[in-house]
Parts: sequence; C-alpha cells; structure tokens
Amino acid sequence: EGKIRVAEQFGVVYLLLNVAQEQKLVEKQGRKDGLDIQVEWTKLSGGAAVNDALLSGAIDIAGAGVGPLLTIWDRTRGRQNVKGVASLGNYPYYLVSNNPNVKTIADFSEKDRIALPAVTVSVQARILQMAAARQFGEKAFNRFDKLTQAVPHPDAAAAVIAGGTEINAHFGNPPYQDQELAQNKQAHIVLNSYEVQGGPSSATVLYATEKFRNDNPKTYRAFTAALAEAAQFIKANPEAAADIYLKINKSNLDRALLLSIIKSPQVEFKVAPQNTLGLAQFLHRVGAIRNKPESWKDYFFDDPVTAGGS
Amino acid sequence: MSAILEPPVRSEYERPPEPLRDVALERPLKGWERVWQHGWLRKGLLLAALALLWEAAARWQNNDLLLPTFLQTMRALWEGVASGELPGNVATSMGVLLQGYAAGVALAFVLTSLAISTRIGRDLLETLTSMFNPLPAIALLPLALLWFGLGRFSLIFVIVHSVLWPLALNTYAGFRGVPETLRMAGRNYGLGGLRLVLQILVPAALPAIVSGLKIGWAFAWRTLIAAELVFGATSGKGGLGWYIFQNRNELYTDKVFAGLALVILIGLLVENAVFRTIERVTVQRWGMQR
Amino acid sequence: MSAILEPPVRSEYERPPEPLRDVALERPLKGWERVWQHGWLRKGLLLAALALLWEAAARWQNNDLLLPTFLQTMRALWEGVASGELPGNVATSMGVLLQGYAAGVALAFVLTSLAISTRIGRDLLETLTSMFNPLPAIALLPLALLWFGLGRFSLIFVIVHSVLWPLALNTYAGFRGVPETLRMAGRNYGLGGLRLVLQILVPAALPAIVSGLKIGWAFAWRTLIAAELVFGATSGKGGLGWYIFQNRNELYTDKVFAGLALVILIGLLVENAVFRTIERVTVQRWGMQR
Amino acid sequence: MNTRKPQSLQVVGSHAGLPEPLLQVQDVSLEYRSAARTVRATHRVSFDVHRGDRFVLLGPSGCGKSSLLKAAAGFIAPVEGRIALNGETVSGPGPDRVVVFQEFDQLPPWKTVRENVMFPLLASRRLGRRDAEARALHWLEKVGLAPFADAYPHTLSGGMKQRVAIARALAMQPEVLLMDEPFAALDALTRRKMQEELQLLWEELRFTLLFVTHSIEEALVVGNRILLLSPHPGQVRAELNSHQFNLHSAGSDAFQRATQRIHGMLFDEAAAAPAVQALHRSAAS
Amino acid sequence: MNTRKPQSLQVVGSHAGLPEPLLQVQDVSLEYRSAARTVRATHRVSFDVHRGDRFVLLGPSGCGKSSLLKAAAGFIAPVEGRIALNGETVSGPGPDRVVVFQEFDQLPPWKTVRENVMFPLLASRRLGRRDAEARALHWLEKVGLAPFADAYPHTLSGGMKQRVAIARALAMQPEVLLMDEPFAALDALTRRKMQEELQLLWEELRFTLLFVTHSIEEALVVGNRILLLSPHPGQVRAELNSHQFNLHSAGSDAFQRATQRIHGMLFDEAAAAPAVQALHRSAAS
Ligand SMILES: Nc1ncnc2c1ncn2[C@@H]1O[C@H](COP(=O)(O)OP(=O)(O)OP(=O)(O)O)[C@@H](O)[C@H]1O
Ligand SMILES: Nc1ncnc2c1ncn2[C@@H]1O[C@H](COP(=O)(O)OP(=O)(O)OP(=O)(O)O)[C@@H](O)[C@H]1O
Ligand SMILES: [Mg+2]
Ligand SMILES: [Mg+2]
Repeated sequence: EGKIRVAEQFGVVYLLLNVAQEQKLVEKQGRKDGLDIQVEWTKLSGGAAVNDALLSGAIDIAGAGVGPLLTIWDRTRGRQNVKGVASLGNYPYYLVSNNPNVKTIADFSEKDRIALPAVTVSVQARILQMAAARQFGEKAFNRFDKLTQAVPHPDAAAAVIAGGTEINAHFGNPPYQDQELAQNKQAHIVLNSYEVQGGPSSATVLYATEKFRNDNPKTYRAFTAALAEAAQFIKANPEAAADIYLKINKSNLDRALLLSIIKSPQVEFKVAPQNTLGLAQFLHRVGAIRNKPESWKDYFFDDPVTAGGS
Repeated sequence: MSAILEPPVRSEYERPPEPLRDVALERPLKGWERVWQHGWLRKGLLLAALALLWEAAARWQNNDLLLPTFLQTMRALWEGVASGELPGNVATSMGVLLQGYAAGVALAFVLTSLAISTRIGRDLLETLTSMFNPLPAIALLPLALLWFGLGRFSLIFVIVHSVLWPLALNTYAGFRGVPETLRMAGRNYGLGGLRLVLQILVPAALPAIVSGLKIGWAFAWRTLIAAELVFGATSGKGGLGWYIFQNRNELYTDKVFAGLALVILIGLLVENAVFRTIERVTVQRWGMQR
Repeated sequence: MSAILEPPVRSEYERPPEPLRDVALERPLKGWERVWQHGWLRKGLLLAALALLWEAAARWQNNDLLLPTFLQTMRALWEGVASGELPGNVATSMGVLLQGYAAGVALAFVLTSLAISTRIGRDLLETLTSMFNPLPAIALLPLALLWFGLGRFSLIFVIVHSVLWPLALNTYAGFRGVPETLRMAGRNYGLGGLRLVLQILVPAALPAIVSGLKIGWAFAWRTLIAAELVFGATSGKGGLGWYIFQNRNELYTDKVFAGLALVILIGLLVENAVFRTIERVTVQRWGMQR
Repeated sequence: MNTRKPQSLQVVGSHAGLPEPLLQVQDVSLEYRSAARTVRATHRVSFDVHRGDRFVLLGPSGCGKSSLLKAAAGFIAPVEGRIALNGETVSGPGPDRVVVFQEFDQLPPWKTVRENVMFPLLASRRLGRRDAEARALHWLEKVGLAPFADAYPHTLSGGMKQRVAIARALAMQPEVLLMDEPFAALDALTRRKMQEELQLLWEELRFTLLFVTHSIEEALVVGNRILLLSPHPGQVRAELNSHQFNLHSAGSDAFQRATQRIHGMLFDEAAAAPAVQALHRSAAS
Repeated sequence: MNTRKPQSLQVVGSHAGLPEPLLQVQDVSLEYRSAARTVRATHRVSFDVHRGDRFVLLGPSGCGKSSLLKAAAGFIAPVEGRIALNGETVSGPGPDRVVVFQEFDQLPPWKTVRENVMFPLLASRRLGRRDAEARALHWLEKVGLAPFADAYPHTLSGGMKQRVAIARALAMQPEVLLMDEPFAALDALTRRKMQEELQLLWEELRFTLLFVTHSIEEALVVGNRILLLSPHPGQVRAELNSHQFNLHSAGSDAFQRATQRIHGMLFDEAAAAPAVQALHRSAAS
C-alpha cells in the first residue's frame, strides 16, 4: 500500500500515463484517500520484457497491447490471475504500403513484404489474420503470414518512407504510420484495424496481478482514478498533452504531427476497454489462447472506472 | 676445515651394463586411466549436479512462468524434439550459423594474414577491430537491410560481425606471440607470405586461435538467436531463435527454456566433440598446452 | 681432391684491441622514429579514409533515414555533446559498464585460478563456459529480473555474463600454454596457489589475457547497449543504449549514428589509450609479442 | 695438488660407517606419460648424496640426467622407488633446493636481469627488497653482467641468459643446489670463471651440489663424486670418486687416466674406440 | 696428419691472388633496436668466407657471434657495411643458407622428429615426400635418434632436440651451412660423432660452413679458418688458420700451442693468467 511501480513502453499510445506522471495525478488521487503514494515510472521495450518484469514482481502495473494481456491472462489463470486494469485509449492501426499497385489486402503478391513487430503473434499480425479470415474464409487466416517479416517499427518505418528495400508495407502503430503517410507521397493505407474489428477498439491496456489489486486496494483505486482524470485532461487540452509528451519523453518528435494524432477523430482517450472481445475470441479460435473468454470481464478487473467496457 | 663439513669419502663401484628384462620401456596406459583422462564421467557428474541445482532453485522459486523446473524443461524439450518442431528449427539455424561462422573465420584469416605481413594491414586490423567490435548487432540492422535485404544474408552479415572481430583479435595476438626462432626457422626454409602463415604461424598460434574459435562460436550463437528474433523470421519459417522468441511472447516459458537447453546441449556437444578433439590431437599432443 | 674444391690458404692477421671512439654503443632513437613507431599518424590517416568512404557511400545511397552521411552524423554528435545530453548518457552507461566489467574480470580470475589448480575446477570451467557462453543475454533476463529486479544490478548481471566467459576462456588457454620451465622455476622458489598464479601465470599468459580483456570490453559494450534498450529507463535516466533506442524510435537516424559513433570513438580511445599502453609497457617491452 | 690414484673398484658401494645421507635416491624409475604411451626415462637408479657433496650426474644425451635432477627437485614423482631428503620423502619443489634448468626459457621475460636475480630471494621471503637488490648486483658482477642489470632477458645472448640463471641460483645460497648443464652455453674462459665462483662459494658455504653435465672433464673438475649413467633408459653404470681433482688438475696424468676410464665405461668400448684412441694419444703427447 | 706450424702473423690479411669470396662481410655493424634504446652487437666486422671454407666465429659470450650468423643468414640487416653472397647483397633468408640455431625452440612442436627433418626438404621443394622421408631417416640414424622418429619434440631431452636440428640441417645438404653452437648441449662422445659426421659430409659435398662456437678446441678441430672476436660489442681481434688440425690432432703440441695462443688473444692476458697457466701446465705435462 502506498507504492506503485508502473512500466510503459515507447510510443504515443502511452500518452495517458505520461500525463498522469507529469501532473502527479496518482499522488493527487491518493491524497484524497489520505494516502501518500510513491510512484515509480519505468520504460521497458517489448511485451516479453514487460511480462517478465510483472511476473518477477519488479513492477506492479504493466502496459502493453491487448494481445499480450490476453496471453498472460490465459497463462496465469488459476495462478497469478493477471487481468486488465484499464485501457489507454482507442487507436487505429494502419497497414501502410508504398506500392501503388496494392490497394487492398487482396492485391499483395509474392514480391511484397509486410513488416510487423513480430510475425504471427503480434496484435498487428492477428488483425491481418482476422482480415484474411473474413475475406478468404476462416481456414485461410494465415494466408498472408508468408509475406510478413519481423522488423522493429522504426526500421520498418524508415524503410517504407525511404523506399529502396524489399519492405514496402508496414503494419505499424502511431506515430510511425502517420509519419509514413506524411513523409512518403506514395504511402497509403491498405487496411485499418477499426475496419477489421468493426469499429474503434482499445489498442493498449494496463494489467496487474490479482494479488497487487487485493493487497493495495486504495493505491489501485487512486491509480485508476488518476487514469480517468488524465483522459479527461487530454480531451480538454490536447495541446498541453502534446507538450507533456514531448517533455516527459525528452522527445524530438514533430509537434504538429503529434498534435494531429492526438486530435484525430479516430483516436479516443478513454479508460474503459472497447471492442476487445472479438480479438480475444479470434485468438481462442486459432488456438493462441486456451481459455475461451465469454465476456471482456473475464480478462479485466471489474472496477467502476472501466464499467461499460466491451 | 672441520670434519663435519667435509663429505665422506666412499668406495667406488661399477655395475656391468645389463639389459632390461622385466619392464617394457614403453607401455600403453591402462584402460581405466584413459577413461578417467577423458573425463566424461567427471563432467557428467558435474552436469547432473547442475541439473539438480536448477530443479531445486526452480521448485523453491515456484514461478514456472519465469523459471520452469529442469523436469518441465526436459519434458518440453522432449515434446519439441518428438514433434519434429525443434529439429527443424535447429537445422534452419545451424545452416545460417555455419555459413556465417565459416565466412567470419575466413575473413578473420585474411585480415590477420594481411596484418602480420604489412604495416598498414596491422593498423587496419587494429583500427577496425577497436571500432567495430563494440558495436551491437542491432546497430548494423539498418545497414544489413539496405545492403543485403531480408533473410539469411543479413543474418550471416551480423554473425560475421560477431565472429570476425574476436577471432581476428585472438589470432593476431597469437601470431605476434610466435617465438622468433620458429619464425626464423620457417623463413630460413624459404617460407614467406601465405606459406609462412599456414605452415608456421597458424600451428604455432593454435592455442590462441582455438580459443578465438570457441569464443566466435559462442558469440555466433548469441547473435543468431538475438537476430533471428529481430528480423530473421519470415512467416514462421524461423530458426531456434525464432522458436524461443515466439514462445517467450506467448509465455510458454518451458518451451523457451527447452530452446535454450538445446543451445546449451549443442554448446556442450560442439565443445567436447569438436573443440576438445581439436585440442587433443593438436596443441595437447604437441605439448604446447597442458 | 680437385684444387677448386679446396678453399684457399690465406695469411693470418691480428688486430690489436682498440677502444671504440666514434660511436655510442647505445643511442636513443631519433624523434621522428618514435613518432612513426607510435603510429598515430598512420591510424589518423586510416580513420580519415574510412570517414571519406562512409561519406561517399552514404551520399551514393542517398537514403539518410537508413544511412546518414558522415558529416550529418558529426553534426548530430556535436550537437548532442554540446547540449550535454550525450555526455550525461555516456556517464550513466560508463558507470554500469565499468562495474560489470570489473565484476566479470574478477570472476574470470577466480574461475581460472580454480581451474588451474584443481581438476574439478577445470572441469567446472570447461563445462560452464561451453554451456553458458552461447546463451544470449535475453535468455538471462527473466532470471536477472527475478533475482535483481529492474535497474543496474540486472544490467551488471548481463554484462558480467558477456565478459566472464570469453575472458575466462582466453585466460585459461593462456595459463595452459605457460612454458613448463617457467612454471617449474616459479614453484622452485616456493610459489604456489595464488602467488604462483599472480607472479608467474598471469604475466606469462598476459598476451592471451589482454586479448581476452579486449574482447570482453567490446562485448560488454554490445551487451550494455542491447540491454539498456530492453530495460529502457527508470525515471528518465537512461544510458547511451537508451539514447540510441529512443532516437531510433523517433527516426532520428543521424542521432542514432551519433550515438554509435560515440561508441566507436570510445572504443578507439580505450584501445589506444588503455590496451595499447598496457601492451607497450608489458608484453612488447618484455619481448613476448612483436 | 691432489693427484692420488683412484681407489680400487668395488662392485657395490658399502654404507658401513657413513653418516646418514642428505639426499637418498633408491631404486628410482622415472616415466613420462602422454595420452597414448609411457616412456621410461630412468630405470631403478640408486645413489646417495651426502651433505657437502659435489655430486655429478654424467651420461650420454637422453639418458635421464635432467629427469633425475627434476625428480630430486620434486617436479617429477618416481613411478618406482623413493627419493628422500633428510630422511623425508620428497613430495614437491621448494626453495631449499634451488634449480638451474637446462632450458634457456627459465627466466621470466617480464623481469629485468636484476629483478630476475632478486625474484627467488623475494619470492621465498629470504631477504628484503634492499638486501635482495644488493645481493643481486653482487652476483651479476661476478657473472659479468652488471652492465646488463636493467636489460630484459629477450635482449640477451644465449650464454648471457644462462649466466643470469646461474647468478640467480648462487644468490640464493641454498643448502642444496641442483644445476643442469649450467655452463654448456659458455665459452672456455667464462665457463672456467663460473666453475671457480662455484668452487669458492662451495668452500665458503659448504652447500650440497647436484650437478648434471655431459663433459667428463667438467665432471672431474667440479665434482667430488660422479654417478655414471648408461644410455636411454638411464641405469647406474658406476659411481666414482673425483675429490682428488680440482680446477688445476686438468692436465695431470691421473686426470687423463680418469677421463679415459670414464670414457671407456660410459660408452661401449668397441664403438668408442677411435675416440678413446684419440684421447689416449692426446694424453700421451 | 697435418701439423705444420702456423704461418707468421700479418697485421692485415691480403686479398692478392685469391678467388672471389663466397660470402663477404665488410665493415658490418649490427644493432638491436627497442622502443627506448639501441644496442650495438658488433662493430665494423669484416671477413671473407671462401667456397669450401669451414669458417669459425669464436669469441666470448655476448660478443655478437649469433648476431653475425643471423645477419649472414639474412635475418638482421646491418646498420653499417654490407654482407654479400656471391657478390650480391644479402637481402633476406633463403634455403640456400641453412641455419642451425642456438635456441632449443627451433623445432616446430607440431611436427614429429621425422617430420621436422623432412620439413625444410619439402618446404624448399627440394625433394618429394618419399625421398625426403628416406633422407630424414638416414640422418636420424646418423644422429642416433632413429628410435625417436615418431616422437614429438617436447618429449625429447635438450641434447636430443639439438641433434634433430643438426640432422635437419645436414639432410638439406646446403651449399652454405650456418651453425650456431650446435654441439653445446651434447656429451663428449655424441659431440665427437657429430663432428665426424660433419667432417665426412663436408668431404663429400664440400659445402661452405660458417660455424659459431665458444670452444677453442672445437674451433681448431672443426674449422680451417677462425675469426676471433673481442668482447661486447664484437670487433675483429684476429683471423687465424686452422686447416692444419683435424679431429685427431687434439693432443698434439702444435694443437696445444694454438689453443694457448688463441686463449691469450681472446682474453686479456693479465686477467686470464690463471686459466692460461692451467692450460700451459696441462699442455706441458
Ligand atoms: N616431457 C617429456 N615427455 C616425454 N618424454 C620425455 C620428456 N622429457 C624427456 N623425455 C624422455 O626421457 C628421456 C630422458 O630425458 P632427459 O631430459 O632426462 O635426458 P638428459 O639426460 O637430460 O639428456 P640431455 O643431456 O640431452 O639433456 C629421453 O629419452 C626423453 O625422450
Ligand atoms: N634480440 C635482442 N635484442 C637486443 N639485444 C640483443 C638481442 N640479441 C642479442 N642482443 C645483444 O647483442 C649482443 C650480442 O648477442 P649475440 O647473441 O650475438 O651473442 P653471442 O656471441 O651469440 O653470445 P653467446 O655465446 O652467449 O650466445 C649481446 O650483448 C646482447 O645483449
Ligand atoms: Mg638434459
Ligand atoms: Mg649466441
């Protein structure tokens, strides 16, 4: 009680946490409860490192994609019982290509290479599989897998922007997809994750162990309240939020681009998860997770702030 | 002079020379001496002890998503091998690894041969090594992408990077330590250039070269696994590194450890079957190393 | 015997011994000979040539998101240094690096000393090295997190892993190659155990140890940079690896290369200021290496 | 000058009335083992070295002289028999028995000539740094290497290296000194000077010397007792007295006769005939 | 037997009427450089070696004999003066001048004794593998190491190693043979046998021999001409004839006188007095 260690990864999708950190919202919410909360913010890279840190007890709250949450929920069920704490907002993922011949995913040919953070297991790869399953039938879900290639986001973005390498498509995330679209005139969106998932959906989430939540109810509550407050703040002050991002991350990102992402109508800052069950059930269907989720509440803690999720 | 300090005068004696009858001058070592010398037994016991330690530590931690027990790992290893999944991955990795290793060894040989024969070659080797050796493989990724594209060539490129420099460093140090007399003997018989390197410097520097080869081999593995996981895999057709990475992402920690255990097993196998044998039939037999 | 084959009989002669007057028996080398021997000049020229090559290649590729030019990189480096950002990051990294390196060196020393004095120590060293050396650092991450948590101790742990094995391998090979006579001379004076190691084996094996130290140093950097990138930053305090990672994430390739160039520069500096000096005042002076 | 005739030969030496020997070598066989085979270097060699002896091991190349010396120094364990020093079985090397090895690479290359001579004095904690330095310089003077005190071994000629090793051993003033062909690389004058220095030091300190040489003359001049070994694998051929000869007996008749006799014993008479004849002739001239 | 008296001394040798020498050493100074200092090993040494000569370099330890030999072999370049072979300046080593080094570590440890002897024959492409092997075994027989043909050098005694090096050099049957104290580690009989073999081979092939020794007797016996060098740094002290002596002259009066004379010249008369006296006495007895 009174201490919380949060791990985030790199990127604009963690803006909510940056605001909470900069504005000391967790501390503020804690004081409302008469609790002095010490917050430790750590940056890690990669879902695997985040999971390791959480399971080893080095951190209390982990931030990662929906995919890793579902995996760790599935594996720790009946043991640590890791579940989602909150969403960090809805962001669309674009599959961007600089090959003018590729208009839809059906146009991908043997010569094209799609960069992903991790082949077959990343959220991007799953969404591509969902799209393939929908368009070509459930059995053909892995139709594009052989075109995909594991490349870290920045290298893939550099390749798509600059051209001249085999990689001509990238299923990325903000801000890379936006940079690609902005900096290469040939670059265009081939697939939008919202289309596949049937509307806006949570991209990044936070999760924790059941034990932490039970042992530190007040701290936990203060943390979730702080998140909600941060979401409100960003909606109200996008410009200030952008500045906070640049400051906290010591980032050199182009401010105008950042602002355009934050203000984009596709992006929504909310704490309640949205539209995650589809992906979860797809993962179960293809055998990535063993437990079948019946409702989003299976893998999210039931809290007031996340009420009304889906 | 006092009597005590003077050694006593003894009588002389002579023994007629007699042939040796009762001992063979040279006799082969007894069977068990050989076995013990090879030390499979000792190392086997050591391995068993380490496995026991692992099992105990893992049971005590009781967190099999982070540290599975030895037995769980062995089960996963067995299943992986039985299903043919692991052998396939190992074969893929091995292919790339051996190519990269061979290329690295060849390049190191060329560089050090140059370095030993010309002054500018020496400066070049020293400068390149101290520049590039500390660079992590990930730093080379964009360049690899640009020059070699995706797939095995880029992998080979980063493996060469991790084999070349340490091996060149060690080989070069070995060459420089070759005794002057030996070098002169070789030159005296008209050896020079490549023939001097091959017939004098390489065997004389073999202990250093072999440890360079061992280090290179180990780092080739390290790099391969790290690199496969970054950009080695196309559509699931990856090697052992990819297998480890994928299972780690999916939190199948027992499979991750099975993959790593396989790396360890291959390491032990190569060390004992290849490098120990090389040492035994060369430097140890020649009395250059105990 | 034919007359031609008989060497001619010549007259004898004798020269009275005369003192040398016109030459000093020992004279110091001339100034420029010293400078040329140090070779700063030659290496400087080589570096300039490499920089030129880089600039040309980058301009030809004309793809500064993947490969910025030398000048762009230098500008970014200059700005980074001037703003104090890079020095700060380097200081952070250096602290961890030196601790890990020192720990690795100490451990390697203990392991090899054990190995040289007992048979079981030798088996242990051989087995552990061939087992753990090929394991990539990421494999140790879960264990590091479990035992040391996030932060510098885990970093030090993985650095130790990358320094210890190659250094132990090289040191041990060096120890085993120490000439038997030298070893006997040391034991004859009553040296044994640690004193034998320190006073005979270490100096006699120094060429191998120094190249082990060089390799260890380089791989400590590689590992640190790769590990910092996974471990990222706690409360905004990252090292050089984090700097590189972050700028890579933001597609500031010139800054990425500036960070890497700094690694290269530090590598050159350490090689020439530390390792070359060590070699010059030890193995070269002692005639153990050319 | 001492020129009395050698005593008549007996087939086996008797121990009656002798004091306890300092170094006892009893039926010692030495073997070298490699992975594949075992080579016997000496076969059941026995001899006793008494306190104050200058005991010489003499034999043809490869007969196991160096091996015996190393066994006495504690570097090689016998596969048969026993080596005892002061009644106690030798179990390892130690600074009580200082060795001059036959090989040129016995000098640590990382120490200057001076440091090399100081090394055993410091390593065995026998002297402090200052005293060791003074002693080292004294002995370097004696072997004619004072001007090279600060040189490193790799800058010395073969004979100079060997002289450093000799200085190093003598500076230790050990109770037992084991020397393996120490003067082989030296020219006549330097060799003689070294022999004299050794003699002087022995007269002063009365240490016990075990001395390996391949030169019959040197054996007679340096030693008071000589063990003759047969060719590979070394067996005892004879044990002779030579206390009657010293550095100045080189030309005497008795000396020449002793030389011939040893020559005859060492090498099969028939095979060695021309050489022995030559020696006969030179002795008679 | 050849025992005519040495010719009267001249201060400088004359070249009048002599054929062109095979090896010309003219005013050669040799230096060793290290990072900090330069050591002069020989100072303006001149001598001529004619075809068929058995030319001996004789001098005290450290006077630069080995350095001169290495310079003639092409390993060290003179800092002053010129070394010419057949009129051409020596620019590097080559298999036309085979060297036996003074050091024991001249045998590649990774080759067996047999392979070591075959090595230069194969490396210089002089013989095929079969012939080389036969030649190697022949010479190993001569140096008494045939039973050790398959042993590795590290299993040999010091003298055995040196004998392998001798066999290796003789097997090459070179035109010019350079030997640096090759017999120093050998016992009297083996040494004599080696000297005889060398003599026989020379009589058969009439190669040119440059021979370094520190033994005056060996110089007189092996050589036909002797260059005396003064102590460090080596300068020419005298050049003498010794073709009148051979392996069987060891005891003759002339031989003894020549020995004394060289002794006197080599070493400052006063300092060497006792040693020389001893030799006088032994010669007179
Ligand atoms: N390290 C070794 N390994 C195997 N055999 C050896 C080793 N050292 C010596 N021998 C063998 O032992 C025998 C005796 O060797 P040792 O060195 O004692 O001879 P030595 O009498 O000193 O000869 P030398 O006068 O030539 O030095 C030789 O036949 C040699 O082959
Ligand atoms: N590698 C070297 N570096 C520096 N100086 C050397 C080197 N080798 C020899 N010297 C010096 O050169 C001089 C002559 O040495 P050299 O080996 O030629 O003597 P040498 O006549 O062969 O003596 P010895 O009979 O003792 O072998 C010596 O004073 C020695 O100090
Ligand atoms: Mg010997
Ligand atoms: Mg010499």
